[in-house]
Amino acid sequence: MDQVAFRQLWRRFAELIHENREVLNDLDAAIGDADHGSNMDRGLGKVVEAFNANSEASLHADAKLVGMTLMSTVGGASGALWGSGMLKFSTVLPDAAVVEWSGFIDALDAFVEALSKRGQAVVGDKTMMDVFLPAMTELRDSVDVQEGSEEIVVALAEHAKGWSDATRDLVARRGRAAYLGERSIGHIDPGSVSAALWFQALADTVRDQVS
Amino acid sequence: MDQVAFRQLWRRFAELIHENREVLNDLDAAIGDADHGSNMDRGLGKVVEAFNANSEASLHADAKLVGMTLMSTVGGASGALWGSGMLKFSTVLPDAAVVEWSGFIDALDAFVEALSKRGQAVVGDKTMMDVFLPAMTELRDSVDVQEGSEEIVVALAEHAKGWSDATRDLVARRGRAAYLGERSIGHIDPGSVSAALWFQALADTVRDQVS
Amino acid sequence: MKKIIDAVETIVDQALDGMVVAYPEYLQRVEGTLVLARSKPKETGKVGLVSGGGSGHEPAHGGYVGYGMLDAAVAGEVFTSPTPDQVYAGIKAADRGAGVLLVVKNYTGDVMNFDIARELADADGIATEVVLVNDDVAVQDSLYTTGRRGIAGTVFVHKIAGAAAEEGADLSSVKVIADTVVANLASMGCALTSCTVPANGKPTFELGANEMEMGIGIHGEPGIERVPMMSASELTASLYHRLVAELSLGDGERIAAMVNSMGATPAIELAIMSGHLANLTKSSKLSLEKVLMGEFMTSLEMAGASLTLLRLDQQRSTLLNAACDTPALKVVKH
Amino acid sequence: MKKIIDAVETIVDQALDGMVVAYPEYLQRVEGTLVLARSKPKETGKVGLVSGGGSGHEPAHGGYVGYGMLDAAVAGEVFTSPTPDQVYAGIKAADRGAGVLLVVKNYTGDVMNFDIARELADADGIATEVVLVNDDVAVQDSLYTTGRRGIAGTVFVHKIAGAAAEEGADLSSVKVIADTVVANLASMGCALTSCTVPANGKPTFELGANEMEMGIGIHGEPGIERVPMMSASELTASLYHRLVAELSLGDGERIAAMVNSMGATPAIELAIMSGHLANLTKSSKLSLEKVLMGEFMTSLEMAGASLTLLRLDQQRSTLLNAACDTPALKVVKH
Ligand SMILES: Nc1ncnc2c1ncn2[C@@H]1O[C@H](COP(=O)(O)OP(=O)(O)O)[C@@H](O)[C@H]1O
Ligand SMILES: Nc1ncnc2c1ncn2[C@@H]1O[C@H](COP(=O)(O)OP(=O)(O)O)[C@@H](O)[C@H]1O
Ligand SMILES: [Mg+2]
Ligand SMILES: [Mg+2]
Ligand SMILES: [Mg+2]
Ligand SMILES: [Mg+2]
Repeated sequence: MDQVAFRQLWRRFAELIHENREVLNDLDAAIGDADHGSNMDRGLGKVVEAFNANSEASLHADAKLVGMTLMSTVGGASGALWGSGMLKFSTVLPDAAVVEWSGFIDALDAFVEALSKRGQAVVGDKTMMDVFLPAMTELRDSVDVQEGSEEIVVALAEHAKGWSDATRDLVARRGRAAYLGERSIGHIDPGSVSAALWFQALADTVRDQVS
Repeated sequence: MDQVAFRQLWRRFAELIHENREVLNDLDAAIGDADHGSNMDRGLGKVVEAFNANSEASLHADAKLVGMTLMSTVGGASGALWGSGMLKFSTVLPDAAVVEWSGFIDALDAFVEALSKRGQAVVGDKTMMDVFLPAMTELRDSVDVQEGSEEIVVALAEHAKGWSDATRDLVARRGRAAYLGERSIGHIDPGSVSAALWFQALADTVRDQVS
Repeated sequence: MKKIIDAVETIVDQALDGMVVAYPEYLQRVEGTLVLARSKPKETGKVGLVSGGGSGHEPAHGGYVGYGMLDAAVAGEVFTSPTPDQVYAGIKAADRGAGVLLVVKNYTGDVMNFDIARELADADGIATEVVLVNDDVAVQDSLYTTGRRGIAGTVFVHKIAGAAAEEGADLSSVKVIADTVVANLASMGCALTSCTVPANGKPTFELGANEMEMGIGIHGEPGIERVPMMSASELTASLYHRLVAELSLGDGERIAAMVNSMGATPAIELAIMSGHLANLTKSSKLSLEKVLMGEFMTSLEMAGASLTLLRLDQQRSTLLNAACDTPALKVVKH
Repeated sequence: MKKIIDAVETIVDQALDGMVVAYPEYLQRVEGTLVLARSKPKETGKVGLVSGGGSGHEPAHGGYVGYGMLDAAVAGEVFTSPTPDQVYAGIKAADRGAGVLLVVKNYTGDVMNFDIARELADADGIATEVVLVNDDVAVQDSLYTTGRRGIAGTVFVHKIAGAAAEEGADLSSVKVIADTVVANLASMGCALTSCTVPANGKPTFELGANEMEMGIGIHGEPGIERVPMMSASELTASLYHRLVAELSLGDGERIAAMVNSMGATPAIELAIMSGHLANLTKSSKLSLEKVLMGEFMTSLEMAGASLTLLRLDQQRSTLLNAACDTPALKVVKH
């Protein structure tokens, strides 16, 4: 993946979040505090602004820009997680304009590990980790496939949506929804939806690169 | 009028106010603070309680009991007016169990004069005086008629209702509704309605006495 | 009607007891009355201050009883002026031998009930004076009608007259000071929602989703005009310019202000208004020396706010900044 | 959504400026941040106190900045924990060379963002400790989940830890005192209406005319149970007994309490609850030494209330009654 694609991925993610802002707020209203869409939208809007204002020298620098921006503009649980995750992500990316697919997956691995460490959530806790953790497993299995394999990322985006949908039946054990206990059943976790949208953005980006 | 009739008049007034409590509050809500029904109902409930607890020796004492009770339990503009009016009324009534019709009218005259003095309202100001002032004129004209003339008090009650209804078209110049200026047009003054109900109670009482 | 109450009839009585529970070091209840008086009365020989009115304006009026402000507060039923016997009980509680100033908001009911109480006090040899607060510029002043209402600006009268009384000014001086406060005081408010009088059980008026009511009184009564919702900036400017015009405030004059919530409007919105106010005063070259921001004179759970401006001179400024210690307003000397 | 605002995006920034307009003698804004700090910082060598969280809880948290309480308050967007860079700016503003105690309510977002800020402070050589407030007994405590939330009881932590810091206690002592406050603290709240998050534009949840939501957090989120409306007496008793059981309060113990409005619930209703509280403590032979009644930790314009109990010992009682002077809480020495 190169810097153009990387930035396109985040621009696309920003678009998807913006389109789904109200959906995300509504999901958060049901089991949280109705701000997840606003939080992510605010932060990603700033990422796009930062891209427009800064042309960084490398993928590492671009990723760091994303991490710093999310960290300082999203707020809430998702801000701390996405922010520290992307900062970790940036440390694994090379000071170069391009990275192999495997290097990208390594960085994503570091991202997810940072999230796990910070948030302590495991699969089944009804959080964004219900998307990120299985997605990482699937991606690691694909590590030998050529970058740009549209098939893999499109399938992954679809699966991510499914994992997110499946949070509906879970009792939340982490995050704000955990306070609701059994009452959280029947509602999809908003953070898992934004995580799934990120994989959607990845798929859209790869598809664009290929075509 | 004797003590029995006097007390019956006030009991009947209390009933009428209680039945119209919400109507009076609603009228007050439109151009005031939504409490005229509650105020009058609270005070008249206490008058009935006071009657039940005290058997006074004279009409004078009965009227004073009414005045003191209203004064200390109604509150607001209507409480000060009805309270001081009835205290004045009591000073004119004899220390006896019965009063001539003319004596009753004299007392009522003192009542209305006390109201005028305290409240400074004239006909057309959109207050209870729009009922009391013309009613006094009509009553004074009837002073020679025998006590218990059902005809007169029934007609008066009807006229009182009409004078009250006519406040609808007036701009309030006294009381809380005055703050609304032109906006007070189109709403009947609540205090004029309770005044009219008092004349209704008088008519009902006289009718009962006669029959 | 959703309220945390037990019965409509006992609201005021229960609330007064609860005030004493929360503020025992400030307040005591005069037994058998609806009067809250200082738990530590001021020295004899000083002028007493009594204020009051219907309940539902909390922290007014009991919240202002304490050092440097009121000596007693008289409560009526919700939005109903107190009765004369209650006011008279308040006068007796406040009297320390130097007479009592009654702070009365210019509503027919308040004026008449306090007047009757004065007659009772007169008969008992307690000297009283009245200051009639009529700061609400929404209402046209007129000799031929009830005139202007008293609203949130009343708190400035409590503060400044209270400080004068605490300093030992005599009754007529305290009255003069209070009257000059009123002469330099202007307020106007707005409602975003109605409130519900408990005894009535339903909202006093209805507002559309995009409507606000300008020039409301403090009894939850309708205002003088219904207008489309404004931004904080427009609203603050509209209230401000009206008040500045009424007071004919000019370059370099000193003012104090109050940004008051009607109840439900949260502090975050008052703070936004306060920011605009500071900018507006800068533009009109007024010196904004003090801002009271918060809930000072409310209408139950109404959403909305009022703005008050008070022209200051050296005396009013000094008295406004004098130490006071009450449940609802404390000026601490730094 | 009817609010006195200009634009959703600028609410917090404008409100912080407005706080400085209203309380210049207490507050200054740390430039370029969402941090309010004391306008007169405390002496060097004393422990600093930082608290914060999403906006919409006014007077929390900026209202508690001042002598005897906080040194800095960090604001996030409405109901959104502040970001680590902002918290770090608060830490720097509060640091007087003796380290800084962070008062953090136990929400995932707050915990994580404050943790990251601590890592930044660490790197800069500023010693920090954290007290995690989790007074909300509506939520089951559990190692395997997020545990209990922090709500209104946080104000007692500000007060007591703040007094200890003002007296010169060192960082580890202030933390121990703060931790024992939390260990003896229990709160629970209810909502009569939802509030509307400005960025969302509609109520977070809907309640029927005869419903209330028990065990709500302070972010306008739904509670743990929906029940029919209760009377003030039933509600106070139900909250009270739950808290007494959680704290295992027994005969003769000393307590302080807070009766807190979620925003729209007026003081008159809080006073009714306070009256019941006093009777309940009498029945259970508890010694109710202090009641804080008012708006201390709100959720925008939500109607509802919370009750907090704090077990007192001599140390906590002394610190609770120590003088403090902040916009929202003043303890004046009589
Ligand atoms: N401990 C955690 N680990 C991973 N994700 C979490 C954790 N806690 C919360 N989340 C995610 O964060 C989302 C909520 O984000 P957001 O609403 O922006 O923050 P907040 O809950 O602070 O308001 C949840 O839907 C959940 O997916
Ligand atoms: N100056 C006045 N003179 C005569 N009647 C008055 C005057 N002011 C008000 N009223 C009457 O009092 C009524 C209002 O009474 P009420 O609602 O009980 O008191 P308040 O206005 O104090 O809430 C009005 O409808 C009007 O008829
Ligand atoms: Mg959220
Ligand atoms: Mg009325
Ligand atoms: Mg009234
Ligand atoms: Mg949040």
